[in-house]
Amino acid sequence: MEIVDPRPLLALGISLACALLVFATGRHYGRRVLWSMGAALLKFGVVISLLPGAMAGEVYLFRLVEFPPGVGIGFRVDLMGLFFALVSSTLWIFTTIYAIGYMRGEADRAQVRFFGFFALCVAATVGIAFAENLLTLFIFYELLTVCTYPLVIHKETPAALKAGRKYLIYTLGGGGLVLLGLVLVQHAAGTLSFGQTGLLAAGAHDGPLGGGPLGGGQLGLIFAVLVLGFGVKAAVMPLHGWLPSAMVAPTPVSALLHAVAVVKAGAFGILRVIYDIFGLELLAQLNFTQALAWLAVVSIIGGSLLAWRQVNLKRRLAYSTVSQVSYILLAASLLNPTATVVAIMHLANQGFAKITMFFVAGAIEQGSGRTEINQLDGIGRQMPWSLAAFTVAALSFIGVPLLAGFLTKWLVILGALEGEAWWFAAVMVISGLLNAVYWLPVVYRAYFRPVTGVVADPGWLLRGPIIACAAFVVLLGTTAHFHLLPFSVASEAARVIWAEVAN
Amino acid sequence: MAAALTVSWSALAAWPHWLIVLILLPLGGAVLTPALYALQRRLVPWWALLVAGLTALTVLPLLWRLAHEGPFSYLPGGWARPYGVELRFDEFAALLAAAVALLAPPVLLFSRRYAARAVPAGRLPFYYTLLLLNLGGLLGLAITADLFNLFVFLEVVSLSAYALVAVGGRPVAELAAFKYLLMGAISSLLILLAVGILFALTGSLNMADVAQRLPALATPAALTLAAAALLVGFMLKAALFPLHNWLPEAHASAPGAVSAVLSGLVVKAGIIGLVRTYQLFAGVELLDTANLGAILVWLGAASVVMGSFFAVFQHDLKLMLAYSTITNIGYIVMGWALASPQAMLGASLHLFNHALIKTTLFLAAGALIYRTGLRTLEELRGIGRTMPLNCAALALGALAIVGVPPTAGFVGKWFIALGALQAGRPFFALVVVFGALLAAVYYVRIINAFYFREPEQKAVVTAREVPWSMLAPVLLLALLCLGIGLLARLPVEFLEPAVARLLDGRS
Amino acid sequence: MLPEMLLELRPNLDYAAVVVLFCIGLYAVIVKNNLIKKLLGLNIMETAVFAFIVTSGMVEGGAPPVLGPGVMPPLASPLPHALILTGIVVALATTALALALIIRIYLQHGTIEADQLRELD
Amino acid sequence: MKKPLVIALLILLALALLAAMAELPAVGQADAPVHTHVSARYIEQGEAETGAHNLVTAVLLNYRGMDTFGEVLVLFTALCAGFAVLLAAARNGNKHYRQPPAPQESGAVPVIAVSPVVSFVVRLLAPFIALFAAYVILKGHLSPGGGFQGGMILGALFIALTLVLGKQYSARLLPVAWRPWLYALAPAAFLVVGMIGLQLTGYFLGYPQEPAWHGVREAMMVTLEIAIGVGGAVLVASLFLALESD
Repeated sequence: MEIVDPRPLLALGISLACALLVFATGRHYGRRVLWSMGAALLKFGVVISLLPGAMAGEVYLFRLVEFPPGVGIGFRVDLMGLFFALVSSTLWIFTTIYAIGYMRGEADRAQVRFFGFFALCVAATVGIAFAENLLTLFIFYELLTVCTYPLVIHKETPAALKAGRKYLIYTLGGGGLVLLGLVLVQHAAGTLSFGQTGLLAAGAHDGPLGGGPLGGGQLGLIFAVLVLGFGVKAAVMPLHGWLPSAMVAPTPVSALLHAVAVVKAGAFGILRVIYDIFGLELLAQLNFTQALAWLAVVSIIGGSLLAWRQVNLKRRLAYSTVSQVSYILLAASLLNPTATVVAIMHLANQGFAKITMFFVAGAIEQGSGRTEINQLDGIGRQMPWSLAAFTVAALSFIGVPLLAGFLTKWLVILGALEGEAWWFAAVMVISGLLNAVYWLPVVYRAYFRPVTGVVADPGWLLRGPIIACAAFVVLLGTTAHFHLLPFSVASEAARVIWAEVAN
Repeated sequence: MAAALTVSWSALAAWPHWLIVLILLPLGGAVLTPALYALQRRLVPWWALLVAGLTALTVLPLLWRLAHEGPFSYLPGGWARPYGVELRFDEFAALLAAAVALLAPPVLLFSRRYAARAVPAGRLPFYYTLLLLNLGGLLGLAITADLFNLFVFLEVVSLSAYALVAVGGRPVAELAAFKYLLMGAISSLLILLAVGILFALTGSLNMADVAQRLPALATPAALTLAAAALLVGFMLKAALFPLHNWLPEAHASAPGAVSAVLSGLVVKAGIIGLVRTYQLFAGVELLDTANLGAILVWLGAASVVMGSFFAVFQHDLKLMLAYSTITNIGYIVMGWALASPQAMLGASLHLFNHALIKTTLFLAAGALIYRTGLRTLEELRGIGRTMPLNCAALALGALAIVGVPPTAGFVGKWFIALGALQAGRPFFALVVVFGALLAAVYYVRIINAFYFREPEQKAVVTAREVPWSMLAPVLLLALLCLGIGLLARLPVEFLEPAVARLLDGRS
Repeated sequence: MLPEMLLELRPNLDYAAVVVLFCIGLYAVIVKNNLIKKLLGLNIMETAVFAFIVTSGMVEGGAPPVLGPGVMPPLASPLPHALILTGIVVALATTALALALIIRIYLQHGTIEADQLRELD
Repeated sequence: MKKPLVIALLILLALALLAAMAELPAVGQADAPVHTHVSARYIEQGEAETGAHNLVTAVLLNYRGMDTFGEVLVLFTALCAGFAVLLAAARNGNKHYRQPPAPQESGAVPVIAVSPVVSFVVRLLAPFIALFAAYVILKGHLSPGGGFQGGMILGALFIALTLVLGKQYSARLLPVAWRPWLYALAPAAFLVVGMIGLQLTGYFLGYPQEPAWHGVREAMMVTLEIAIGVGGAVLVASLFLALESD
């Protein structure tokens, strides 16, 4: 049931207004904080208010403008998009609190720029989540690229500028591929709107421009172009190079890149490609997802191996992201209902766990200036709350039951076995082991090595979000079947996607 | 109320003489400018602005009539075609006329303060005169349906353009102007030669009449030569790769407002010429237009890539913009030559949109130079802090020229890319995307320098926003870059029938 | 092929002269180093094109298209003459502006040799 | 190295041009399209329709008046372009301006020693040259000649007189206050005549054809001839003065 409703636009508008207000009046500390926090809470309220209706099967639609005929900007709230928006707007609240604490020492000008562009990035993320068509998605995808750039080069050091340049080259290249895919899809399908079971499904049989049915080669090209285009942001190996470099940015920015917005946007884009542009039926006939699955496997294992080799905590986190985000791609490419649930669900699981770890890494750096793993001896006793949270997140990644990560692994394994692809199940197990191999030593050092040096108290502005995010990791892992909680939303989203196939 | 309005509009549009008024206004206004300067010199900028504004208003009833009746003619002297000179207002003429109408007033408003500094005082009246002559010549060139008359108006445009490049008195500009003149004169001669050959073959100069008579001829070499001379001539005027050499220096060294007109509008004269050439030869079977098209497609693609490639390595802001003009001319020519409905539609749209965007960019760049006297990206670092509004306009223009949706630059490229697929030539869709990426690279450099670098030059630190009479046109145009992108439906629907008609005429 | 072409060209030898003139002009524009000489080359090209168009209006044994007592058809076509009158004015205008620019270049740089100017850049 | 390459390319170009020229209708052939299509009407009906014995004038001012309007605009453009490039470039506050090297001869006017003989002859002939110029302008209506040609003679006369009598005299011949109006004269005349035509016939640059209006038609065309002549003369004279001024 489609309902015209301006709330998607409202959610976007709140973030945009926040950005404008911050740019205009943000030199004053209190106003800056007020606008950021107010907008974060307000937006969360708007997004969550969409949830009950969406769970009841309503789809909210709002078309803004159509510039070339048939191609326009519009918003459409379906469950998958809403899930992404919820994750991102929840994390925005925590990141904002954390950032207020983290950035306290910085110059006003830098802070204005930070909070302003941060709000723009979040606005772009909502735009991606609620995009009604591929063009809208692309616009906000590029907006995200552009608005993240000032954040990446925040410190304006040569290293930061270099990382920024690398980031732009990678992501603009990816954007170019998406644009090419956009043109190809429009040409092949004659429309870009989501919300049908596979835009290209119709075109595959009967080309709307009289060009005859699309061949497998053409479809393969479109698939490859789009998946690689989105894959750049999702940091699929070998396109992951920008992510570790971007670690020079301040911690809240890393949180944004890894958890709130950027890599998620890439993964979400691939989900849209699979479920909305190609559609499950069409993909089932073609073998493209097999290739995607193997690409994901390479990233999962390769990312973990590279993470193992890192001695810098944030770099290890970065490579771990390369590995973790590919879970989503692997799950999505399995093409069965169980795996679809987890493909959506993992957007949240990875987000909360990873943001916890980044927050902790940032708190450590802020408090003691330590960035290397071998400097962390005994820090667990100096920062008990933070390291406890860190441990929870690490255990989640390893796949300990009752934590969010377990759910992911369990469901992917189930899904893989359902599709009789046991080797993917094996990959999950190996990945869990690898996670143990590179996270447990950190935990061990933190708790069982003698204390070295002093650590300043990070303060509750940093500690609060850390604990809250860790709590979410536990919550996600334990409340699997409560109505309106993330897991049930993801299940419902998957059910809707598969229900359309069944019809 | 609405009905009454409609009726009065159509009554207004029915007055037959708007078309001649359209060119008489700017040209007549130009003719009187030196005399007005002798009487009351302070009035001259306002006079030029008034003339441009009235010209812009004149376009409205013409567009109205075109939208309701389709293309129409005006016969000066009352001589039926082909005996007299025919003026004809079709969709392509309308595109250029609309661009001139939209851009002339902001450019002239901008000029009032800008030229007072950039142009030596004694030359000022002639600066305005030449600008008006140039704009009037462009309008004449757009609406004429006669080959020789096209040549004459082309010369009015070219001569004024050469002089406008040098009007600022910078030594570099004078040299660039001479180079421009030499190339321009050769291209004019080629065009005149082709007109002569076509006249010798058909005995007529009226384009429609010539196009009607050409298919009956059995002279392949002469036809090929005429077509080739026209193509090369207009390609030179349009600065299509590899005939682009004269453009960057001329456009970069001219005063800012002049660069805007040259890059935004004057090179489009070459494009209109190419369109007219196409219309002439579309029905000729002896001459394989597909072959000509194939050459042009590749040259267009090469222009896209090479223009961007050179632009990436420039340090001078205006040189960057000038190279980007070569790129965009490449898009337009490529779209035209692909000859599929969507590609032609995209090229036509881009012709207009590029005019708008490039004018915005050059005016904004001119404003920066006006305040700081600095031209390179390195010197201008950090200018975004001291001239935020002007730089915001420049950034918006940059986004538009890269083709970020939903700005004006997107629509044209979108349809060109779709048209490439429609024509079954996906490679050129790739070129469009690749060109956009390259453009992103160098415009990111500009934005990076303006916003994310510490100012180094004293002139940058102490800079202020330019006066409102300069800032307002820049901001207005920047907003239009966005607004026209959002409203792209209208021109698309307006142009679709024209493109269809053109393609029908060919088959 | 070439002799055949020359044979065909025989009735149009006047045009051949035009072609030669055009190429001489173009040669000067490209090769000559002195800007004034380049401009002269341009003028030669212009003359060639004008000659071409005027020749096309000629008629065997025709009188000039000026009517009066005793003027009998055939008359030469008046149209090319009118075109070329305009063309000459255009050429004059271009030349005047080019000379003006050359004067300025000389004043600014002290030379009008193309290679020296290139070095100055 | 460069020259042989250019020559080779030009020979190729020449061959291409020759191939094309060979296909054109033979020179002087009476049944070529040039003579049978548009020109035929000019020759047959030109005199009746325009009142000009000189058919070139008929085409120039009447059938293709727009071209000639464009022509005077080109003249006007050239004039303005010349001024825009040549006039004193003393800058108002732009530091990028480089002062040009001082010209070798000092003094504003290049003093040319004019022998008394030349001076006398020029002054003696001046009225006759002026008369001749006027004759060429007006006679163009009937026979070869015309505004532009006459204007050039007038302009040449002006240059000769300035050279002989000095710059002070040129200001008397061509008063500074008049100059901007004289620049505008030719195109403005076209505008006015065109508008009169619009009133009389309903077409811009139209000429009334009814026998009763023949005098008016004659007057309109002669006005244009004179305007073109004066415009041409002013162009030559003014550019000469502008060259001298700097």
